[in-house]
Amino acid sequence: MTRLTCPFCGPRELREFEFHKTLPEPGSTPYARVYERVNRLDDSLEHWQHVQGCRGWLLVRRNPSSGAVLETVILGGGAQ
Amino acid sequence: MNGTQRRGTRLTDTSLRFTFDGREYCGQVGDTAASALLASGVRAMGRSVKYRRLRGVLAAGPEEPNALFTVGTSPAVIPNVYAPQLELRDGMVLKSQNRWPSLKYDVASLLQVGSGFFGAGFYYKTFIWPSWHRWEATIRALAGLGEAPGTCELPPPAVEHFSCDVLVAGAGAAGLAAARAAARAGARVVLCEREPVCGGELEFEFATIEGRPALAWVDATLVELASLGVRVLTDTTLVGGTGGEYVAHHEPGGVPGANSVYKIRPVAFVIAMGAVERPIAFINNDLPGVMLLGAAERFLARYGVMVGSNLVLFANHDRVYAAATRLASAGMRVCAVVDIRDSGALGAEATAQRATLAQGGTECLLGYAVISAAGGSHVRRAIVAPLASPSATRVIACDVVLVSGGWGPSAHAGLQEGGTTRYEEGLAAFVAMDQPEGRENAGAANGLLELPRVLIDGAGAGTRGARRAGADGDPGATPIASGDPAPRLVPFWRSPADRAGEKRQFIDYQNDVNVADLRATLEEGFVDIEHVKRYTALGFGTDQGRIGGLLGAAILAELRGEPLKDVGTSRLRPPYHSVTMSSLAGLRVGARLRPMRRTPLHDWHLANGGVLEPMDLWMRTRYYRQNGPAVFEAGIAEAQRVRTSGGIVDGSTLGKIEVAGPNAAVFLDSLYLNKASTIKVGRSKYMVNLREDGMVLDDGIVLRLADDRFIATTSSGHGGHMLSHFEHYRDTEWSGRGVTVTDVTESWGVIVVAGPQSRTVLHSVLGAAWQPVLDTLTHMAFARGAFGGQDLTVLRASFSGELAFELHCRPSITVALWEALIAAGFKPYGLEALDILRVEKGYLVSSELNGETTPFDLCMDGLVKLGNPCVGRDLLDRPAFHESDRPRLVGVRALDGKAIFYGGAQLTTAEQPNRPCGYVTSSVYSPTLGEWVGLALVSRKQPEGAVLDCRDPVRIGDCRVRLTSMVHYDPTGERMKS
Amino acid sequence: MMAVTQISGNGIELVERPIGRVLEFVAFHFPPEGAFVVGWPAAPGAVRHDTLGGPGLLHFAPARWLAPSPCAEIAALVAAAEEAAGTCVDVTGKWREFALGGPRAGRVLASAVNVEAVLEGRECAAITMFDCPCILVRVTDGYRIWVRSSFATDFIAAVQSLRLPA
Amino acid sequence: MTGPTPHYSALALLRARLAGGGFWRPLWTGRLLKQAYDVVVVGAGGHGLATAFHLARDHGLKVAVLEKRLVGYGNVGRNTTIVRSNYLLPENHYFYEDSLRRWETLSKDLNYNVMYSPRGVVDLALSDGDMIGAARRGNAMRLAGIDCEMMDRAALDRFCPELVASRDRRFPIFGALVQHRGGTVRHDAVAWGYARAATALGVDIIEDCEVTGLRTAAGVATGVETVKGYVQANRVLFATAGHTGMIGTMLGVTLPIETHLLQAMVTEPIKPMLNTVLVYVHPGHGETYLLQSDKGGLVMGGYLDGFPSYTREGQWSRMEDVVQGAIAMLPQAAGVKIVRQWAGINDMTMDGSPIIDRLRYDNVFLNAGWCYGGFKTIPASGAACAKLVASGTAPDLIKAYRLSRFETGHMLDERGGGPFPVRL
Repeated sequence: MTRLTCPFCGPRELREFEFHKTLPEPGSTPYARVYERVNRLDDSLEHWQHVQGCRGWLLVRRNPSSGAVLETVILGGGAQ
Repeated sequence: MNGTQRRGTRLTDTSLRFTFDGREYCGQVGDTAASALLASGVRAMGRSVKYRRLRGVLAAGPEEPNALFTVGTSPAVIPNVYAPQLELRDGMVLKSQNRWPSLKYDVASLLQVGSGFFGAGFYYKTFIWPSWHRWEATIRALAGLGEAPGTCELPPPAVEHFSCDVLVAGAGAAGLAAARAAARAGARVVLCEREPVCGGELEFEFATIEGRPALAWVDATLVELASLGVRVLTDTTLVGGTGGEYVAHHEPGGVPGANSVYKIRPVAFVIAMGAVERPIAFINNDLPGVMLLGAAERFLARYGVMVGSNLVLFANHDRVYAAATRLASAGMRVCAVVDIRDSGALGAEATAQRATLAQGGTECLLGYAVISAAGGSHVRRAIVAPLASPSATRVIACDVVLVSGGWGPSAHAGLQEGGTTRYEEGLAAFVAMDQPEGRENAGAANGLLELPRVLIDGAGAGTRGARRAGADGDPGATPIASGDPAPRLVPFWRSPADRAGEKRQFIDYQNDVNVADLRATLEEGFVDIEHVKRYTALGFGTDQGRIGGLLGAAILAELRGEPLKDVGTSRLRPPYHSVTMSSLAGLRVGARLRPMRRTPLHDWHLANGGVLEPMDLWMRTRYYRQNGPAVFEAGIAEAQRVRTSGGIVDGSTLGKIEVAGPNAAVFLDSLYLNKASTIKVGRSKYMVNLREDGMVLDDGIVLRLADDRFIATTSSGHGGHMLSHFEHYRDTEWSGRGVTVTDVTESWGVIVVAGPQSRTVLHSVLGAAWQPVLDTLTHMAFARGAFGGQDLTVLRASFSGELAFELHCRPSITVALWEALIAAGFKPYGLEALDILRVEKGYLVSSELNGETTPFDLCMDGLVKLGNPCVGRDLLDRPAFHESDRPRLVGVRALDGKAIFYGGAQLTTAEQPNRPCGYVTSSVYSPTLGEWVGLALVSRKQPEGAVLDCRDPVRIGDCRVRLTSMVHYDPTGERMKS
Repeated sequence: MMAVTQISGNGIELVERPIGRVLEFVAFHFPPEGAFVVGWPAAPGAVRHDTLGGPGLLHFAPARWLAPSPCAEIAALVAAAEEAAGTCVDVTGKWREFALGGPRAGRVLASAVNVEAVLEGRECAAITMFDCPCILVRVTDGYRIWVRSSFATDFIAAVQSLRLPA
Repeated sequence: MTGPTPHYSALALLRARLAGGGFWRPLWTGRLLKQAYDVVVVGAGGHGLATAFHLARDHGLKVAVLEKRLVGYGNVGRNTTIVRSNYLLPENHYFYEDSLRRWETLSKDLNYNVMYSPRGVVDLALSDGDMIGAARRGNAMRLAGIDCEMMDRAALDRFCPELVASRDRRFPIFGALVQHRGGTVRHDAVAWGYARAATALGVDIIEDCEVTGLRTAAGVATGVETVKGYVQANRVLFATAGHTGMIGTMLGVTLPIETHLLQAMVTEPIKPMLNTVLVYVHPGHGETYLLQSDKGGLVMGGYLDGFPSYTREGQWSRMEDVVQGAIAMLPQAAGVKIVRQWAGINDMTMDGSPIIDRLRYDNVFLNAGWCYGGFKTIPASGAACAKLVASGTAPDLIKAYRLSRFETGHMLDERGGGPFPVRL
């Protein structure tokens, strides 16, 4: 489990971020988008917010079994 | 044993007085509680948890399982302080633990008699009748070690977060070599050491480094480290951490006090925390006077204490002879060295030392074992026998038995974050491996015990750490050294014993786990080490298995007839050493648990009789003392005054989000049930938004400042969630599409002026410029201007049902405006009164918007029908939300117009008295209507006018109520619109 | 409003500085695009200094800049940018400004966060210190800190209650 | 095959003392994996073992419990041992109360002392709104015949003097909802007690036997693939708690479950200091529940770590949050030392209530989604789930815990937090 690198603020302690949810499968029904959760063991796509920093929303790819953070992308501003 | 002319590296000549169990002793500055008591001839220092056996000090570090003291006088005592770590101070008051009435005479120790009765897990098999709870009080009184503190006056710790290139934990030979190499290479190094002094085993080992005695080398190295800017933190233990940030805990003097917590983020981390010596199990190996070999050496070297006069040493490796030589040269008589190995196993150096010892009169027995120790309250005799014929025992008179079964590397830190272990044959122990990037073990922690190899390993780790941090200077030559011989250890875990003897061969001292317990555990099918640990409490003590964990696993392997490497040890969990709770709590203690958010009027409320209460992180005024003896009366008086003439309330905690940009309107449409895009500039609308699952999330007024600019107000309690909710949709679905979201909660103080006289008072306060505006402002419209040179928005909106105006003004003028209104004759009211006014009007707050209600439940069908597609809308058509008994918001009053009922009462029908059909969400005494009125969420099957039982068994009991319309007062709202 | 010294002693100087009008400019796109970028502190954590030499325009969040008491030049820059690339919000009253100086200023902040890591490769950073949302800038004589105004009183109390060993 | 264990009692302890060994028997080990069973239960945690016990005792079925690692090594051995039935919704409080009543007699029913200690559970209220919420829950409980009591500060001072309810705090205590029959149970004893009783009824509990797949034919499950070979079964029950997400993936079903790490920690043992269970949820997004174990250690836990994790290594900062809450309650404990921290892997559903229902196939069942409430519901879950698996229809007590409830809108959301298990 390492730090989470906010693309804007740089590497920060994980306690500064809040997890929102794992992303639903693309194209799923409204029910599935809200209630179902994709539980991949080693490659989880998630939305987080850097609440104690720039308050930016991030797309984070993590390995929930090892705790490693694989990739972070800033969402706002039409970036992706 | 006279303590006067003791010479130890830590000692000074100044003497100290302290008391232990009421008796006065003296020690010297630099002594610990353990060293001073040993020097004063005290042996018994504690009692074990389960059998309460009398115990002496076993080890010389925080892994000490027996000698734990309670420090200080009740009620402000500190329990379970490790005697070998507790630095003595003049006048210190120490008490032994877990004994009544005294350490020497403990009544409950009679339990030992029935020790067979109380084998491992006995309590699972008994105390079933009449019930466990009946026996529990007695058992809990017997259990536990230290005294429960009644008060605690510890200051919060000093906390420091910082980065460095190379963090080295442990300042023994390996750690010093690592720190020096890294620092010389130009890296920024931090070295933390658990003990007050550096050097580790170098303190007593026969060792020369770079041609100098080891301790001289240690001192020289520390001087060099200082010159290279290395930060050396003594009395500082590496206790844990997550994600590459490591936590070191500084507890000076070994007792909680002015502690510090360091949060260190290194590029590279070298674990050089050494190894922990383990005992060999023999009968009565817990008698006071049985001690680990290394402990005796440290007491001698550091504190000048001779732990006994006549010693018997018992080991399975060559280093026992070097130790015997040192102890003898200090004047202690080494009666015998009992070595389980045969002569072929010894190295040259040990053979020579053995010969010298023999000439000095020491019996050097090979192929022998100490079968048992004896002597009543402390060691007086050791019974030895050849391993070949264990019954051919011989007695050797002695007052101390020093035992050493080898060393277990401190693998704790190395096992976190993916670390695993490998079995090291030569050590008969497990070493941590598979370390994450930038972390490695060095020296004894890496399974190396010979000084030359320890120094090479340390220097190598330090250099690799420096390189990883980009420091490419010359780390200098690895120090040439010579030290105690290679152990040439032959694994040996316990001396021969019959079944009765096995009951007194102790493995985990603190919880009295003996060999017989392991045998019984196997009998009951608890085979895996994790099961054995949980069943017998092996490794549950404050030492967390440092003393008995490996020993227990090895003996379990022997009983299972399997190799130790297949049995393994139980999983080591953080913290790596016990940590004082006040240090863990850091700065968030007392009033600092969380910051207190203050409105611009906070100080005025405090100065003018305001009684403030927490709401989220804010503090809000509940009522003003001058309006009544308590909240109930004051609330009624303040509410009545608003209805009759008027009053002002601080609404600054209202959440305010400014949404701007060309797509601001359609963005808000996508989040709210009703449309923001239809609001005309200069007007506002009551808006409701949904959570993703269709439940109502929040409601509030949205003002349109311009075509492309709105202010959305949110309820105070939901502040954080609403802002994140807006920001989430703005950053995902609306990313880059001309919408911006800005929190402006603190940019505007809010003063609500409510009551029939509110317009008149505002006239007098706001002055002529505002005259025409105030007279023409229609309901839900607002005007923007200034007051005292700062922006002021006046919004005509009412939460009390009276004519009311919300003044949104900059914080710098909020107090001035408020005081002007006070001067103009309006008095303040608080939340209690606000609640009365809004319940009378049937307006909603978080008790109704509680995350469980759909818009239909809250009678907002009209808003849903408008068909505005928004977040949460498409899950509203789920069948449950349209069932006949789905709740609906209604008004509620006492049937007789007099009865009292509160929010939280349940509503039942006569037919189903035990299955509520609804509950009262809010209830107030209405001074205007002269009775209690409330709001309730009740099944749709119950129409308006229905009479129900209002059940409140946990408070004031039951009464009968009838359902009414939600609006109890001025249903047409003409007072508000006048 | 003039500067108020909140704390002065044992190596710490905490002075609350007067703060007037405060703007937050939010661009529609991140990373910021368009002509307005010229003269703007476009990089994350970049700061443009105002005519008095102090931090005038702080890029403290994605496509979000703080302009505390903007000088005429910066006010003009912001107004120009608002035409094309984003919106400007007058947040006056939202932030209170502090100057933290003295030899132990760094140690004060280290009680809350790893200052070096937070400011690495940046001139300003949005960071929560002592549980108070802040914007932190390193300046020649210490640090300039903007604290959300409802938290400011407790921010001062938190610094006051620190026990910093010698 | 070793014989059944002798009846446990003080007398048995004396007879064992005289026999000097060889008197006791393995509780569950030593069973051989057969080819086929009526029911295969996957997961030897609390719910798997209790269901197997009831399937054998109440329905006479031939049952195997297949465990990836060790009996009781998962959440049943990793929680903070609290039992209570102080729930708001009828669908929950009747079920949790059924469980609490079973706790009261379980030691006798299993002939294994699980150390049920009704020392009370105190939900502290830190605002007027909390008091109203507590009353709403308390009144609903009393109407359902479940004991509880509202206490103001004076009553709290009498019931729990060590709390000093009127002490000045950042978030002052207004009062509390107290369930006197709530309390603690020794968690390991529950797993071992059920394992022993089930084995005595002929259930085969097989450890180190990971289930790697489900074999199906004609739309019906026929058995499970394991590391020890294929086992044929008429019905299969998955009771794997934190690993339920993987079971969903194995069966091609995306479940409304997020797997989260929940920490707990214990101090060194001290003499009795706290005689009840305290729960302190404060508006600064902090929660701590605190009790003292019979061995003398202060046991405490709080919120989830807050993001999906199977590492069982908690965030240091969350341990700090929990300890901060504990000191807010008992400042006198600030000088006591934490010696150990551990974590369970909790399967959190989207409304905080469990799922006991069929899973994709008519003869495949799921007992999971236990969120924070897994330990306290083991006895009731075992009995009710056994009825469902044996008869095919869910007893009334657990009808509401169907998987389809989210799609139909019949969520059981005690907190009103919606489909966000981590939102504080």
